Amino acid sequence: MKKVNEDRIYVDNNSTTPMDPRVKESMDPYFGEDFGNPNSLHKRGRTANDSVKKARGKVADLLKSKEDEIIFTGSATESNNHVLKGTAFSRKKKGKHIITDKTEHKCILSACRWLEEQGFEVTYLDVDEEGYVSPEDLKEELRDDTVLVSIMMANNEIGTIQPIKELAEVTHGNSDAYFHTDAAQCPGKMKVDVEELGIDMLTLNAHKMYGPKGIGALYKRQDVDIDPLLHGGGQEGGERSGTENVPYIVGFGKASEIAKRNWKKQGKKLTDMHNKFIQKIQNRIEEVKLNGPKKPRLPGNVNLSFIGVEGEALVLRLDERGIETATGSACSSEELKASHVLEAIGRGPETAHSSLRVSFGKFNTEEDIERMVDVLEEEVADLRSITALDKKGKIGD
Amino acid sequence: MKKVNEDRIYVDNNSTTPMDPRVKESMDPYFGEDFGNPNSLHKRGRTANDSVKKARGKVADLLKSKEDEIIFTGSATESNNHVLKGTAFSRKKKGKHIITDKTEHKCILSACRWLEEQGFEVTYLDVDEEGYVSPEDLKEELRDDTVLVSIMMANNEIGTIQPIKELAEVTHGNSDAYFHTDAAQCPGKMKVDVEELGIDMLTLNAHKMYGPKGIGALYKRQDVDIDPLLHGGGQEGGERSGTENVPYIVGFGKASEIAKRNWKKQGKKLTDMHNKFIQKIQNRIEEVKLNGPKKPRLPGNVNLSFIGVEGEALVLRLDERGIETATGSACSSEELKASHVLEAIGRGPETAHSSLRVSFGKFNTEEDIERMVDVLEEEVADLRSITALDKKGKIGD
Amino acid sequence: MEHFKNPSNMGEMKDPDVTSKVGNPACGDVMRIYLKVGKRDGEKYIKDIKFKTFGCASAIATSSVTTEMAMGKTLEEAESIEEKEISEELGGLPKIKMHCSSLSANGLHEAIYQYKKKEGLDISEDLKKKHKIAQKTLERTKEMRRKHGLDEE
Amino acid sequence: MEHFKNPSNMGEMKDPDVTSKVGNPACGDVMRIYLKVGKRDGEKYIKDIKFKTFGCASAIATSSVTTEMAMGKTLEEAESIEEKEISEELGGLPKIKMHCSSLSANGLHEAIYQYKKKEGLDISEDLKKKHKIAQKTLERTKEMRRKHGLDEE
Ligand SMILES: Cc1ncc(COP(=O)(O)O)c(C=O)c1O
Ligand SMILES: Cc1ncc(COP(=O)(O)O)c(C=O)c1O
Repeated sequence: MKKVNEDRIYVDNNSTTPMDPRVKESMDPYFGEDFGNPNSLHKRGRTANDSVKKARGKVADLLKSKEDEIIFTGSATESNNHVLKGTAFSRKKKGKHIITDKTEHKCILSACRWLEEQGFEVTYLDVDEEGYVSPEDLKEELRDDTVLVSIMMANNEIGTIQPIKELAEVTHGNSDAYFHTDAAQCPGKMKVDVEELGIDMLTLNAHKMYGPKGIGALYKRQDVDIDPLLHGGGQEGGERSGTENVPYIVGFGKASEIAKRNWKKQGKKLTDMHNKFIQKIQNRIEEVKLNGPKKPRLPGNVNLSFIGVEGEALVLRLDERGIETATGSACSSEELKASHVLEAIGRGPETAHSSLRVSFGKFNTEEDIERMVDVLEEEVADLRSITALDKKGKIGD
Repeated sequence: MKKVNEDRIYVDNNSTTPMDPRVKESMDPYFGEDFGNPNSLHKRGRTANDSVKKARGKVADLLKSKEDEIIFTGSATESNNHVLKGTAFSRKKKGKHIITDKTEHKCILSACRWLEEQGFEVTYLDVDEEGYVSPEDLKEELRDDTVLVSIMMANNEIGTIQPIKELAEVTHGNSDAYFHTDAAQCPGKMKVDVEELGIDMLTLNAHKMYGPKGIGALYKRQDVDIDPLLHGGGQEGGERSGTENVPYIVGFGKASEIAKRNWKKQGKKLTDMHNKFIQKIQNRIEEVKLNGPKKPRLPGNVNLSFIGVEGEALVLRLDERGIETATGSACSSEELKASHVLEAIGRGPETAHSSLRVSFGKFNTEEDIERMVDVLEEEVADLRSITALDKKGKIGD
Repeated sequence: MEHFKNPSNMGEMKDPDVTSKVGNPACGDVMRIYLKVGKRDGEKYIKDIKFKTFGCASAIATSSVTTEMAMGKTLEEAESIEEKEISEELGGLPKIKMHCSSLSANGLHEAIYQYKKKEGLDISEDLKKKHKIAQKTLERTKEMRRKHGLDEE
Repeated sequence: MEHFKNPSNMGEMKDPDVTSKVGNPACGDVMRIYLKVGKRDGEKYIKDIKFKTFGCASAIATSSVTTEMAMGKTLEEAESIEEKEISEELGGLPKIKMHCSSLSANGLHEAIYQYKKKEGLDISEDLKKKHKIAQKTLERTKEMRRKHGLDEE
């Protein structure tokens, strides 16, 4: 497959992915002649409706769920807000306690914080230094009034893959709570089988799997009943109203079809890439800390702290040299706080602010790795010659 | 401009519009090379970020608002849910009373119903037989604990244009409530100037104005503070989280630019078309009731009840003959209930079930009208020869 | 959907032996059945049947199919035609449209009820029950129209 | 962003007259300023200045600009360089990055404070206040690191 960008190396695939050209192609008719609203009775409407149905089948196939267990939403953020608020409000008579963990995506954490303001109670589980949630901890926190447990499948920053099956078992074995997992980072890289995992709800989005930005999905087991987040015309079986985004739904279907077919091969390729990259870096650059589990990690994900080198500066230096990456430093966020995930695994602020996330995708090649390591070595050395921190990443005297 | 469909006549533009080819074109790069996430620090991210900023400016231009008063959402449904729930929860200490009216889009009404379940109180104002909300009625219902008034700008079914400026004045003159209007049907056909209207919030979406489906906007005056509906990463100034749908945002910007330039001309063209169509029908077909105001109405909107002719059957007969329309009948909805809007203006079930909505758009032509009237005359006559109702639309004996 | 585009046995009948009326305009469905009954081998049978329907495409199509199915059948045979058979004959209806096939079955059964009543024939318990349900729906309709003051319209 | 790619006056200084240290690693910014002070026409002036910064692109660029601005100035002149001038010199900074120019200003002022203190020179009230703020930030940092047990890391 043709590389998406010839001269620049894009290794920020955990942030968003380039669109697969086949996905783009599948969407195009729906921006043209087949622009119908699936809710219309006429032919154009019915055509659109059929296409949505077909796409729903493909997403269901990917997850091994039933067709009508898939609800299309506007993003993973929406799916997660839907699950948290929908469950909280619909089950509030049964209980007002929710359990999640400290490394979840911000959309889970801030929705939880809002629910706390509304009188719900949330337990944020600690994780260990590799980012794992412990099933024993979970068991201890489960209560009679726990209505939902939400633990992500793979962490978007540090690549930790949670023991979802076990966590779901503990939840169901010790409470009446629903179990939800945010699997936005997973499809196309690892197996995501809702039956096998034994979960009640699962969040997906398309733009992490070579589909378009602005569409998500929620798997909700048939017998799970929660309030909608978007009330209205009754689309998506009344679970999520709003005129369907037909082109993106079709694109999501196509992306799912491709992801289902290729996940094993891709998972292996991406794992090889991240392993090789980590090893080369560790061989050539001193004072580098790996954030996240040693192995196995989310295929393609690398998170390193170059001691003494501020992350945002490094990202911009790499960008100048044509390499697109991310950092858990947040010099431009309102609060100037580094990643909550790095904090949760016990990284101090200096280390957290020194993190670099490299995330490989299917359009990356072996040559990318070589070039990246060369450039990184130079830029890290240069920034270290400016740094005000000592070799241990401390302020010193 | 080239007609979108040569052989079929699409006159369901109040449901959704075909996309303007210029909008499609503006979006394309963002499905390809410029796929970046606007939250990324690197060049691709910054490019995306700049494009979002530019598009925001264009939507702001359309409404004559400030740039940072525009929040991109996933749909008009989401904007409306955001306004209702966001206001209700953020102002609940001040009061729990909301006022709306009986002809609002279902996304307003069902969000209100959900809020009632959560302990909020909602007043649904009556409308007169042409669909108008009365400012006096509104004044009477305003209370010390009223926190929000939400009245749509133009009705999507029957085309009634509400006296928004007056309603907003009454609201602000007699209470501390925010005033919101759902203007999804209006841009590109009539003036929508938030300053002149004196409102606090306004809902828009792109797919009613030749843009893509699955993107909406919310105008929120700078000093209006409500809770987000989608909590998360802090996009859209923290007002609406989730990775930005860059291509659609860019497309929305383009659609706004075109709408702003052409609304006067289009408004006049569409008004001429609907007037001509209504007159021809009334000249050639007996026992036809016009639903909605005589004039002025939402440019392009026509809603007629052909007594004794069930709407869904008529829509499908027209569809067989290449004409795409809509109905307020709802033989395929769960509750089998005809349009709540037609009920609100006092139409009985037979009349409501006999309604046909024709909504012209910028791609329709004069010739469309001629062909439509001919076909309608034939199909109405044929269905009347089958009908079980009498000439007055009654069951009889 | 040939039965929708070109329905069979559609329209009024001159001098029917009996007419039935079922449905609920609040739901957008009203149907009339006209019957002419003949005698063959000592048994009463449906010699002619016509319908008129105010209703959606499925209502029209099921009306058409129902009259085709009933035509020529004895009263007892026709009485036993159920909504499921009707929808099967049409190749299946979406769940949300099943009420349309029940409307047509009701119309047919009500017509037979009216005929038997008029002629003083034996009426089975089952048919009596069906008649009662049909009546109730019509009653509810009238009530609703009164409530909404719909006759002013 | 030439000042980011190729910062001026960057690196350690051998035998500085004084060194300052400001910032807060919790916010991802730490800066050191090295000064050599000379005398010209009876006035003390900045003969040489260098910086080291752990911080984002803006922090590095403002450090570079600040040292360029301070170089050759008398202590009194340098003392009066404010964050606003620094960001203007850079062509303006986004609001969210204004703290970076304040960091560089603080670093410069703190270095002058340390020098004056060491030499027993008069220290203006304004400079004393600035010094106190810088100290507090560092204190808070240390506290935080203790709290988090970060030295185990
Ligand atoms: C007035 C009005 N409000 C809201 C909506 C909802 O729009 P969407 O389905 O795109 O969310 C529509 C269109 O269906 C509408 O006409
Ligand atoms: C694990 C996880 N959950 C949720 C999200 C949110 O996705 P979106 O911004 O598309 O709503 C992301 C991506 O940013 C993610 O990685």
